[in-house]
Amino acid sequence: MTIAVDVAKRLGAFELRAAFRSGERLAALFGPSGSGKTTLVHLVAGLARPDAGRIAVGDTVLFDSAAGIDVPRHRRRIGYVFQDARLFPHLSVRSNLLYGRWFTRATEGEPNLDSVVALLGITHLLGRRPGALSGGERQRVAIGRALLARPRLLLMDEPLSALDEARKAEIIPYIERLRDEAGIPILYVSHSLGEVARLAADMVVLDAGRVVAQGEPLAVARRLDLLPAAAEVEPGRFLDVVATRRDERYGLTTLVLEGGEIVVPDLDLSLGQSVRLRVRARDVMLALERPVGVSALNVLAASVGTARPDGLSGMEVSLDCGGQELLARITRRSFDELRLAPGMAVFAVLKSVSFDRRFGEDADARPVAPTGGSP
Amino acid sequence: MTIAVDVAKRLGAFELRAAFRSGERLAALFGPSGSGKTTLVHLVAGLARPDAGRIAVGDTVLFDSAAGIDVPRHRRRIGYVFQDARLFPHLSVRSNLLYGRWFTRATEGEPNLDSVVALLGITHLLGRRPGALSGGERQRVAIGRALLARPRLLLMDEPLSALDEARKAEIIPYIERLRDEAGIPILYVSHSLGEVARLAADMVVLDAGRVVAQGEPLAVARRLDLLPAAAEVEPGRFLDVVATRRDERYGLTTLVLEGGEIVVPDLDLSLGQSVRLRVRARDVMLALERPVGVSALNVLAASVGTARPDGLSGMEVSLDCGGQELLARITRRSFDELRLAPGMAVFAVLKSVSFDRRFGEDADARPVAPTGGSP
Amino acid sequence: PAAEAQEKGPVVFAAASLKNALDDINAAWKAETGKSATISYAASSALAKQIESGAPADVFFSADLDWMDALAKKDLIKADTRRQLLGNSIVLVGPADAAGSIEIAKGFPLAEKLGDGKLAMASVDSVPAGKYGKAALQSLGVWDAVSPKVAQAENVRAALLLVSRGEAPLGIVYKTDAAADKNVKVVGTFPADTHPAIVYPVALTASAKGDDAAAFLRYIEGDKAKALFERQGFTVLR
Amino acid sequence: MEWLTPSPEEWVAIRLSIRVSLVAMAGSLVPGVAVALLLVRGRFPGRSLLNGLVHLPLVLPPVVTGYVLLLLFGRRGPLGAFLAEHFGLVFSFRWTGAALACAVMGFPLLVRAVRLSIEAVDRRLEEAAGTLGASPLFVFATVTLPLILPGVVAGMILTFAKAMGEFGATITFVSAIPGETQTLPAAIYAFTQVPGGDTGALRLTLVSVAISMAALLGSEVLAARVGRRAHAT
Amino acid sequence: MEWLTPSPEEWVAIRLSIRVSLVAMAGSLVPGVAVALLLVRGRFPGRSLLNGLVHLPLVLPPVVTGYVLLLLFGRRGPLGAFLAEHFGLVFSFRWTGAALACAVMGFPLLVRAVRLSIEAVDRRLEEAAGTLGASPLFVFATVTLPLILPGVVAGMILTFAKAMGEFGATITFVSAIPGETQTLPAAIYAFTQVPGGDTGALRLTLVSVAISMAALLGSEVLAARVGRRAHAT
Ligand SMILES: Nc1ncnc2c1ncn2[C@@H]1O[C@H](COP(=O)(O)OP(=O)(O)OP(=O)(O)O)[C@@H](O)[C@H]1O
Ligand SMILES: Nc1ncnc2c1ncn2[C@@H]1O[C@H](COP(=O)(O)OP(=O)(O)OP(=O)(O)O)[C@@H](O)[C@H]1O
Ligand SMILES: [Mg+2]
Ligand SMILES: [Mg+2]
Repeated sequence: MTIAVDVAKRLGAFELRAAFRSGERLAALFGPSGSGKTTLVHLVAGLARPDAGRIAVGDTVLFDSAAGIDVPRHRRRIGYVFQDARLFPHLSVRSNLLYGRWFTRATEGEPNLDSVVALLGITHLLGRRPGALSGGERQRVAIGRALLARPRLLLMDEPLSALDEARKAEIIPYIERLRDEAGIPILYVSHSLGEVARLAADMVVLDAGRVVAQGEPLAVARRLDLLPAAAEVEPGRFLDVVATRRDERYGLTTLVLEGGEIVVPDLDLSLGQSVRLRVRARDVMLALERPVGVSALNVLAASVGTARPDGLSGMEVSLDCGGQELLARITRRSFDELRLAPGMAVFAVLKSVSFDRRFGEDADARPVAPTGGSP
Repeated sequence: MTIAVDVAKRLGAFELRAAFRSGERLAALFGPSGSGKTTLVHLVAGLARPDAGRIAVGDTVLFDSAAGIDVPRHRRRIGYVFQDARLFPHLSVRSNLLYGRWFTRATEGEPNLDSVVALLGITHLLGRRPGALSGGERQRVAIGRALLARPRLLLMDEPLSALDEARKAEIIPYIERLRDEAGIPILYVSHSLGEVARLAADMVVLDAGRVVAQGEPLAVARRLDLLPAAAEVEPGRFLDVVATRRDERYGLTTLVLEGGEIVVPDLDLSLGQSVRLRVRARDVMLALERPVGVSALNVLAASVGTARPDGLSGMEVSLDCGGQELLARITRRSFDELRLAPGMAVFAVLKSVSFDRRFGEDADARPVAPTGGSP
Repeated sequence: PAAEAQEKGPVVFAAASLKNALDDINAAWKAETGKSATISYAASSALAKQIESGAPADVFFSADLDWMDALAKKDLIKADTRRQLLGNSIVLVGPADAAGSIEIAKGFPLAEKLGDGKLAMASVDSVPAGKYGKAALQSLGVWDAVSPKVAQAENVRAALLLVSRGEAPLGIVYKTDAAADKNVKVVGTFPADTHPAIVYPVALTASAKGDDAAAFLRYIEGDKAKALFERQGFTVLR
Repeated sequence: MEWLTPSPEEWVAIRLSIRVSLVAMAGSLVPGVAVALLLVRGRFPGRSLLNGLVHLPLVLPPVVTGYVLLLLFGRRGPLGAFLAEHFGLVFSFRWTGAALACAVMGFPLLVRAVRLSIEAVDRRLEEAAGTLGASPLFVFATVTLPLILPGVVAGMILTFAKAMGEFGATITFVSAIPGETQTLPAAIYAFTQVPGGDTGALRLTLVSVAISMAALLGSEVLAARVGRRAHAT
Repeated sequence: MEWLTPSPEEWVAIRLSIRVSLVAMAGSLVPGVAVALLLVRGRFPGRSLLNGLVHLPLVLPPVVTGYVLLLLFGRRGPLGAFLAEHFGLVFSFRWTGAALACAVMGFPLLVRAVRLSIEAVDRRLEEAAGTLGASPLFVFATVTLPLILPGVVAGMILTFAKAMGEFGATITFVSAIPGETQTLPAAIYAFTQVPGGDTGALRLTLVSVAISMAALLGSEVLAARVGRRAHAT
């Protein structure tokens, strides 16, 4: 389903003027604090009215100032997990969770109370009032409440930031399942690039009320070195490779690119499928000769390109690896000792790689965390 | 200053029964959602009354049920950054920030409005009401408000979880400065082990209302593999090393241990100082011969110890490195190809190391993020 | 301010129904003497209770014998100054378009005339006009038949209003009230012997000071005042 | 203590007063909440006028209010005639009229109490309910109403108490017919108007106070329970 | 339209009524807020009793309230004698007495309004102020009070309006002495008691309504401003 947004909204001195369109099942809204994420999501949910513009989800136009359309919020069927949980204080947790049920056909299956409650780990809280919950518990109930309303679009405003890592790690796969299986498109607000990279196929970056970039999360993050938040992403480069061989015995798949091979843990890739890898500069070691008798299976032939100092003691060396760029971060001393110079042939030894989400578009392939397979 | 807590408190079905004592300038309260962190902090701040127990900060007893002491909250001088910001809706941001000033001697220097406001990036918000702020903006004002009350103990309940990474990255050093320079002890609630490891010298882990562990954060995290949150910490081991030489030219310091040397970016360590390093298993490569002509400067002689399968395609190999244990994660295929066997002599090539906080105890040495120097 | 009130002349506590007449008389007195009385109009009951608890009243002009008697019993009035000054009569009123009149006599068919309507009266146990009306109906032998149909108003003006607005077909009010309302018509007058004499007693209170109070009392007993009372429909008894 | 026992006629007045007060309270509930809602949330031209109108019975001497009621709802009054003709609803000289008078007199108190509660409602909760698919009416019934219940209870008890004491407007509008419109305060008033009526007045006053205090206590318990439910523990 | 112009004596009553209402409103403000606070936050044995006492003037017919005031605060009453002797504070048959009567009659309305507001205050904000070093009194002044201002304003306007209309208790307590205790409603009442008084009553009623409506409108504007400040935009 496509979300198409093109809105203008003024709030005091702040002006939101954002247009984007995303066909992905999960699109992320990303941007620094105060950039307008919540404001935008409010407009989509119908909690505020754009000064002008158009909002459509799939074929349904929710708002169109030109056409005079403004679907009331309760008819938009948009589940909203608020940044502040906003539970109903007078209802029990169970009644909070089931609130949306009044308005949906009680069809069998998927998001049902038992499964949602079990996943969110709130079974023991069902009889309580929201006032007697901890911050994280409240947020989990809020997620459950939105899910159980069976919305046709889910808006999640920093839903996980109040949760501990273990809980996050449990819920993220569930959000992935929602996205992939339940077919509920999600607009996901987050300031964690890690979460976004893991979950989103498409990232819309807001800054001071404008859309400053959109696209595949890591690619955008790389492009926007300007974006302060990208600081969290370590420098690295992407390599396009093709899955070529499978080693059943060791559970490994060999990915081939010009210049060499990369071996990664088995990933259910169909052979011949092309995949994108992200290689962090700090995971690349350089050797003048092809190392032998080492545990690293991934050695690529490359030639040195430009190099620039990186910090007090480091160097960032660009490599040409069969036409694709790689980045290596080594110490200045190594750089000197190896007498690296542009054009020199070297071997890049990769300790670990991670998969770019792009290959997740193939229905079969499971997405993998950015710090995934270490060969 | 020492915080000593030994309290019992019942809330419905939940029972908190926690005792700990920390002399560190910043102690972290860590634990899953609903484990009782906020409850405990409430007791310290005087917002709730323990059923029994004793709470002391330094020489001041704040609560002692046996002695009948219960200092009223406004005399405790404890700054509290709430999980929900709790700004005064009827006051401007400026008045919110200055609220605590009514009650403190207006001494010159340190936390003053201008510096706090600049640091938190809220200068342009001073004239607004809290209702017109975004979630992250609100949280920043709340932090500023607590700081400006010049407390003798600062309680921070997940203060950064509503903030983007860039903003976090800006504020964390400031919290470090508060801890190190302003001398305000901090009790810091967080569910992010990253934050805790970076900031805290001492971590108290709560689970279901009990203290299940206390100590240096990463050590505790390693010990508590039982703790689900520790999942976020990748397997690794600690090495004790001594700073021996400094290479002024390349800005590198050489750390020595039995079995070899490790070179890290210059860190203002005094020579002779002993330091603890954390080496992640996935950052260790094994070689049968000492590699030459490679960019990695850190090669340690070691002997293979036990090995156990790790996942479908991996092996986790324990190494003895001059009496200290190292862990290497390699593929099963490499393990077979190198014909590794217990007792075999190998070389461990380290791509990157991180510093354990323990050396931060020396006044001079600056703490370094867990994913610090990459040689 | 209390002293100021004293300077302004005597303080008169008077039944509210005397307002029109006393206001006129006060104006006339002021024109002659340059002094004017301060007159507090309220229900006789309230005024009496206030005098009991030390109100700074010099003259009490009641619409009701009972309350004057109650004060007299407690020596709160100067007994020698007491006069039964005014008289009034009670009448049966109906709407202005009522046909003819009703002869009020023993056993007259009041209940039948009412049909399923009500008879508007002032409160029959507490308000003077109501008490007189009830006594009259009792002595005429129709009270038992009529009493279920009696609507008791707070005071006689309210009873008049009920007839005036057409809520009640008939009512018992003072002649003085009936005369001034164009929407009602007197359909019968109760003979004076059917009820205790309707009198308005007046007296100086025990705490009355100065000559002005006595002077004002004398003035309202005088001829000028008589004319003004009579203009409002009262009978001056002396 | 024999003087404390009400006479049979007084019992009639007591029962009538309770009935009138309950009906006044119940009858003004829905219009009261609706008007309060209009005043808080509505943005229409006559808002100030409506607000003023609601407060009128407070401002006017009760006798005047009773007079106005008589003009409007009397047998000949425009509203009274209309209601009698089309709905068979007659107020004049009926206990229903007493209830109407009491309701009107208590209305400003009810509306104010409910209004204050509505103003205190966190509208973000209503927004949340909206996103979950609840129509405005449903939101009102399931979120707003439960949250304002303490205010509604307070308003109701004010109306009830006021009705137990109201007298001026009632007696002017429907006079005091024993068993039909003579409420407790009218009976008390009658006692105060005769010398020596004090015991009677005191007796009935004590009864009235006892009833109202019981209602008050009940309402406090109710409000506390409602409040506890809403704010949890 | 000449009949619309009040006579000089009527002007006296109008001015007096405004003064009495303002004093009643201002004078009951502090006790009203204090009692409301006690009722909401206090946990003491006599709480229900205090609550009942506050509501009494609502429950009792005004005449009875006035009579009770007369007994207590009259020249010969225990409180009246005490206050006169030790503080030179005389109520009986003074305009101050009228103000007292109006204040007492309006008190339940004031307390209820303030109470509802206090109950709606988010106590977590008060906690936050406490951790910043504010003593309970300071917390009240800087956090609670600003947050309950709309309720306080509502309570004040109710008291004022009630005072403008109050008549039964006042006239029973302090009579209706022109220039001293004859307030507007008492003057209106007097007009209703004589033939031909209707125009006078109507005239004064219109004046009374005009004043109250102006006050009401003013209070709404004030409350809106206060509210805007509190909830921001
Ligand atoms: N009033 C209450 N009555 C009953 N149980 C309560 C009450 N308040 C809190 N609890 C329970 O106490 C436990 C601890 O709550 P607390 O707020 O301290 O958790 P927390 O560690 O801060 O969690 P989070 O990280 O989610 O904020 C939770 O399980 C919560 O459900
Ligand atoms: N009512 C208002 N009046 C004026 N400015 C406002 C108002 N509401 C929000 N703003 C401003 O609009 C901007 C966008 O706010 P918004 O809540 O959308 O930010 P956000 O991207 O969600 O931030 P966060 O990550 O901190 O939640 C902020 O700078 C905020 O200060
Ligand atoms: Mg936001
Ligand atoms: Mg918490």
